[in-house]
Amino acid sequence: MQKMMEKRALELLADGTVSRVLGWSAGEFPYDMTPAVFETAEELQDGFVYNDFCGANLSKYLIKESRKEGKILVFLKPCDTYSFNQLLAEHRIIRDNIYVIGIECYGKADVEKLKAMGLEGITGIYMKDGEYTVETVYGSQTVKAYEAMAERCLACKSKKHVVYDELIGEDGEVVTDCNRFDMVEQLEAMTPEQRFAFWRGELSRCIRCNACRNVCPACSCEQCVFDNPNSGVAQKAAVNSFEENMFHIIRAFHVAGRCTDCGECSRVCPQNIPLHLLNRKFIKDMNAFYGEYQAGEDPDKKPPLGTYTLGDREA
Amino acid sequence: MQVTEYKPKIVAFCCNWCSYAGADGAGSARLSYPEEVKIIRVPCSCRVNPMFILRAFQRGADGVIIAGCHPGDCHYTSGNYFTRRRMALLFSMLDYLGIERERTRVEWISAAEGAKFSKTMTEFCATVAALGENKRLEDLRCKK
Amino acid sequence: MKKLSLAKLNDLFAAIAQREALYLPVDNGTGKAEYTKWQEGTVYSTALNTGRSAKDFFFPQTENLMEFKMEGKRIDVIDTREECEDFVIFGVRACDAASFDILDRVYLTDPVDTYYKNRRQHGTVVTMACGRPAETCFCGTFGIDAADPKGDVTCWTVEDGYVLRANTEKGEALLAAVDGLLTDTDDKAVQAAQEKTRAILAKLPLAALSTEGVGQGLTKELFDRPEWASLSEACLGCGTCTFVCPTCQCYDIRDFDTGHGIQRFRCWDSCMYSDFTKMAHGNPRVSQLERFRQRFMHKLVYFPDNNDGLFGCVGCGRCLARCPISMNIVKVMKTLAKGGNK
Amino acid sequence: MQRIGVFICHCGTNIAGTVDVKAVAEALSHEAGVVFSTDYQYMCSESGQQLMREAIREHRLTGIVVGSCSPRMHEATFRKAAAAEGLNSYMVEIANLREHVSWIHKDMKEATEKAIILGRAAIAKVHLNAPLQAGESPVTKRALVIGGGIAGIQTALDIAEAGFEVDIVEKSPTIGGKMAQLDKTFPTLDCAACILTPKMVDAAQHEKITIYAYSELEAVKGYIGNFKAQIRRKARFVDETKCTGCGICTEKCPMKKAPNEFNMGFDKRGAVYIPFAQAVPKVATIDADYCLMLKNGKCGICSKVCGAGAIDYKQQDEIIEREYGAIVAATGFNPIDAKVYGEYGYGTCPDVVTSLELERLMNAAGPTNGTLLRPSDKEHPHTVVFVQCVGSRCTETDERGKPYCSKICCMYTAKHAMLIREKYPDTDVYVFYIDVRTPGKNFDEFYRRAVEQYGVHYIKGMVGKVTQNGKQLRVQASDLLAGEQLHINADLVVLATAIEPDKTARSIGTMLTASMDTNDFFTEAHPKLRPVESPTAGIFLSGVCQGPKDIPETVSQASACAAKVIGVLAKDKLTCNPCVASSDELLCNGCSSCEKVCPYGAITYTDKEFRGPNRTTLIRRVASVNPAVCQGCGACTVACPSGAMDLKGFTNKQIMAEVDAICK
Repeated sequence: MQKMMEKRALELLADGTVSRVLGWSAGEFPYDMTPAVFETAEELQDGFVYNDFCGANLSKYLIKESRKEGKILVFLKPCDTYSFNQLLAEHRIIRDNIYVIGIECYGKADVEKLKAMGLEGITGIYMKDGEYTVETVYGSQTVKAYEAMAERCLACKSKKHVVYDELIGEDGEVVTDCNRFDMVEQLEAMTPEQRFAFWRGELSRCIRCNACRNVCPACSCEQCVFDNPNSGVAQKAAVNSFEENMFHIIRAFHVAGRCTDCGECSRVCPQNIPLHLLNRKFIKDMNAFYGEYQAGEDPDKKPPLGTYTLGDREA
Repeated sequence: MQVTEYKPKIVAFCCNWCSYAGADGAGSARLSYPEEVKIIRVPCSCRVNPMFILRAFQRGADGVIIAGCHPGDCHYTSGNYFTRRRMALLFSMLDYLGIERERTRVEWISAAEGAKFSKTMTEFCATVAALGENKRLEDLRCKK
Repeated sequence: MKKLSLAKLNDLFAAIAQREALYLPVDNGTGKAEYTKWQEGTVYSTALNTGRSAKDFFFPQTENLMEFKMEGKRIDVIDTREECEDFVIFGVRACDAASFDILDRVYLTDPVDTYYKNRRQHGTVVTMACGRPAETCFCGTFGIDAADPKGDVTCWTVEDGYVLRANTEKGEALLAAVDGLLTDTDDKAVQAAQEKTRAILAKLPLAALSTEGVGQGLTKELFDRPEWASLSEACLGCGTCTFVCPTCQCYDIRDFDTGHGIQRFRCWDSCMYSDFTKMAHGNPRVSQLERFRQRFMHKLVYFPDNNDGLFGCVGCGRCLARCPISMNIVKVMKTLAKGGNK
Repeated sequence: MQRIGVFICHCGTNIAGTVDVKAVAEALSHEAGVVFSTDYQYMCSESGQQLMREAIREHRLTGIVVGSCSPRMHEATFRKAAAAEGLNSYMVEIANLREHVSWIHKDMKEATEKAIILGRAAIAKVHLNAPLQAGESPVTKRALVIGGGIAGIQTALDIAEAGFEVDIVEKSPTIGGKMAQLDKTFPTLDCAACILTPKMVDAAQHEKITIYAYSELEAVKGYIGNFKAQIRRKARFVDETKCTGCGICTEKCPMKKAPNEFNMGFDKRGAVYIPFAQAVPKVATIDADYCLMLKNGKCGICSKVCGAGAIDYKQQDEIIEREYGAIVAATGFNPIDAKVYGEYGYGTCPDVVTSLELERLMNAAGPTNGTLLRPSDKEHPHTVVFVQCVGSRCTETDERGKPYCSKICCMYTAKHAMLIREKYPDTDVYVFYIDVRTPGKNFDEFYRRAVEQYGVHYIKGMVGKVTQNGKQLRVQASDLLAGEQLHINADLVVLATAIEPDKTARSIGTMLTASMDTNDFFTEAHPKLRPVESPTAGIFLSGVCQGPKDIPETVSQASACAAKVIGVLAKDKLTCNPCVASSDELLCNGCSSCEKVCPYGAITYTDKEFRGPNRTTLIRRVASVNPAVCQGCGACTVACPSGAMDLKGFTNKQIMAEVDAICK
């Protein structure tokens, strides 16, 4: 896969179709790739990497990148294409300046899962036949790929690219039997006291680092209300439980109907708070109340909070 | 020993055209409701931002009610329809977080429904009073 | 040196907790350890390191500084400071223990931060030598020995128990108070454990990372390096690295109107934030490149410049593990060093 | 910091009876920013207002809080008083101490406490109030009427009579609309043409009215008072200014195969044609789909016979641009296509016709010269069956029909039945109905005449099927009252098809940013109180485009609509409500969330240059609100995630300050 992507990127750079390539660059370890822009063939050959740990959704970078001179090539996984479409619908990116290569995806790995298995001191990870051989300073171990798969990928909603200029690999289908609302349902089935205790336990860990917000493709405001001293609700730290709730409720509300459920918020949370469960609650409710809606699927479809029907359920 | 009866704090956001007028109607008809209810006038129920609701709870409110024109009667044609969707989602989310759902409510009260205004507020006050003080969305800094 | 048998660890905790609050790493249910107040039944986690650093004990994320009350035209200033109660933090790793030196340089030099000092005076640090360092560890780069951590008391896990050594008066006092549980021992077992750890440390991928190319007096050479652009281009501008960092010490001061007074509090700030040190005229660092550069220049150049060569990083590796886009100080150091040789 | 004056009104004993007004004034005098606080017997009285004005002068007040009756009562009074003293009206806030306190609470202590809290909330708001200026925009004193049916004609005439210029845009070659096709009108049975055509002529001859027939609206920009419309004048291939309407070309045209739409396709017309004798403007039009000259360049007869030299085969569509102060939608209706109801045999059995077709079959100017002959064999029908509610009042599951009542069918069917029975007493007439709805002046009397005087057989029941049975039609139906199945052999079956808005309405609605319901009827600004206005300011509704109507109703609505238009055009300048939304361009990210919820189309987006870091320039898409169009509901402020959109007079901070003060 990496070879094919690199080859296409080199070709498109060479024939002038694009002047820059947005992908991932190699890290210190086998799993810590950083999103990067490559401008020359040398840079690409030197640093371009694509593997199962390239989970970052690159679409949000296009807000900035598509406003620069020249066309940029971007590699998007199926779930990233939904974010891309949503950004497009919100006029945040300039389509003409972007060349999208859709790349097939069968789920990304989460190094945290490997570490939770006690794999410390990782020096190498090799993928073969659905298994990872993880080499560490303490010895090596083989792990089934699905055991290391990121939570969000286990509940993948779609393997279909909703937008692309060309594809590398196969285009998949929308996953109709995905189980992404299971945990929401479990929470709904609890008593309010249990739910309160659950969320207190989770949200009290928040350190308000804003990683969830800053990585979120829907959170693309010029300035967030929580950073704006004039908004009247600015807060720099979650001083107490109220502010933790306030930040996460309002953030989820602000992205309701715009969140594509890409799962980046939970991926990046340094405190492992399952933030996606807030967004999924809104998604599940909107589906149930107002009919199925998948943000980013069809940029022309009216979002649930941008329309109404006379017979909507009462609040 | 004097027992002080617990009195909840209720914020009522009322749209200017229907519910605020309904509250005026309740007044004109001398239809009482608990003094715990304090009304904030907004042009339309759709002006009510979820942030205002959370803010009220932070500052010590025990219940928040939004009152607007009946669906179809909005002065701005569509405002209350948006209110209905937004609040349905917000209230469901609060419930999901384990915050008592009964503390929040949306009611449609027309300018002619002074009696309904009074009845709704009385009933809402009783519901909130039964729940007791808002603990789950409180901000201790704002308590005296 | 004192020895504690394996079975008596819990007794030690109980004994300490009887005197003062005891905090130690405990699995928080997400696969991560966090400092938690000990109570009967609490299980000590031997995880390599806590998710959040130990600096929280001395420099908490938010802290009230004072309050104001207004009555008519009169304003009263209320000092909310209280003498801190004694407490013990157990299981601090070498890196975090070293971070306290860095924080002390900032907060205990004139003008002394009394809020910090108050906590520091009342806290006793019991460190735990590392046995299973991870690939993200690079404390050795900054001259920190994971096998021989500092702190008021140092603790080693050996085959049949724990060996403790008091390093300070506070440490002596702590061990004296629990002396009944301890027996005297020599340092043989400790040396064995240390050798083992050091052998692993040498094999770690970052073992060879050096501070060459960064440090005192290099502002001019490093400030305008073109690599900052590519290093910072993916940075989200979040505060993750800052907030998990044991040495980041910046804060913002804000007022909160409670409705019946004003609370003036401070809270952690991050130089990665776009409103960091925003002033009346605006923001001194307007692009993420500048903000990113500030963070690393501060740790690798400015701080050593002002503190006799002491780096503002202890190599705990938290930012390596937590950065949403996997950009970190190691990549910065290596890139700067590589470019410098060209 | 504001300098706030607080005025607590006793309202006689209305407030003072339950609220300790002196205590309230005293308590509020200690609030930050309050420099003057007093109570007074009647604040709304002349002397009360004088008191306020003096205090403004003496204490240099910048903000006013009046504790009095509802702002719905005297807010305007106090605002005026403040303005008279040079203080901006919007620096006045009312604490409602009467309707919301004294009239509903009995306990003096509790009522006083509540009054103080409401006073504090008002003070907290005033602290954040900013002077607001009502904007003004000029008015172009000309109206555009879209649609030249009876609704459009009536509206145009009334506006023109008031002295304002009006343009009518009509997509077909002549004005007149559906009414021109009708035979007689209920309940008076006067001939439609006799009452309509004089109005058409009036419109044509009125010096203030310009008729753009055979023209369509192309684009509309702007807002109330200041619309710019582009009108496409479709090529007639006949010079309107030269054509005298003599009709010689229509007679000589050799191509006589075009279906005559005016006669519902029952006969043919030439490729060059005048729709009907009284057409306005009475000029010929060449149908490019049929004209041999235009199709293959062979013929040119009309050009040769035209004495005026009006024929111009090279004519092109022309786009003209005009400015208007108000726009009226009068786009009218069409019957639905009855073919979707295959069970009634329409489209397969020639003798199944719609009611509008029957109008032509009975019209003296129609294809049969007014003699009722059935289409198949031109024989007199002896049994006629009318089927009501074809496509009207359907359940949600019926995708072929409409959920609403078309309103006019009951009456015109009674009219048809009556006319047939009068002219041809030997004809049996059956009407199958679900309900007969006759709420109108002289309507029920009219219907009863049909039954009682003319012996029309009204049968409550549904027609199940109509099939061809030799020369006759076999009608299967049920009689619900008798509880039996009926089989009737009919010679003619007439379907009262539902009416629907004209197909062009939706696109015109989009152009006008006027909202429409799911059936494509235009939505009125308020269903009861503003029935002839669209929620979009400056757009008005006339006739069936707003909902089904008969002629009397259409005409009265058309005149009401004209009155509203005149109300706009009579002003030199429009004052806008200053409490409108506005977008902070530095915060706006141009995501379009606000635009989606704006009922008025008041929000537009522009690409603007902003200063980026380090002397760079960034171009960003940002929202801007047209204050002349925005009505100030605030829906956008909540849709906006970045908080860029705020509502003047009800800002986020003001409302939160009130919340804080109340919850304190």
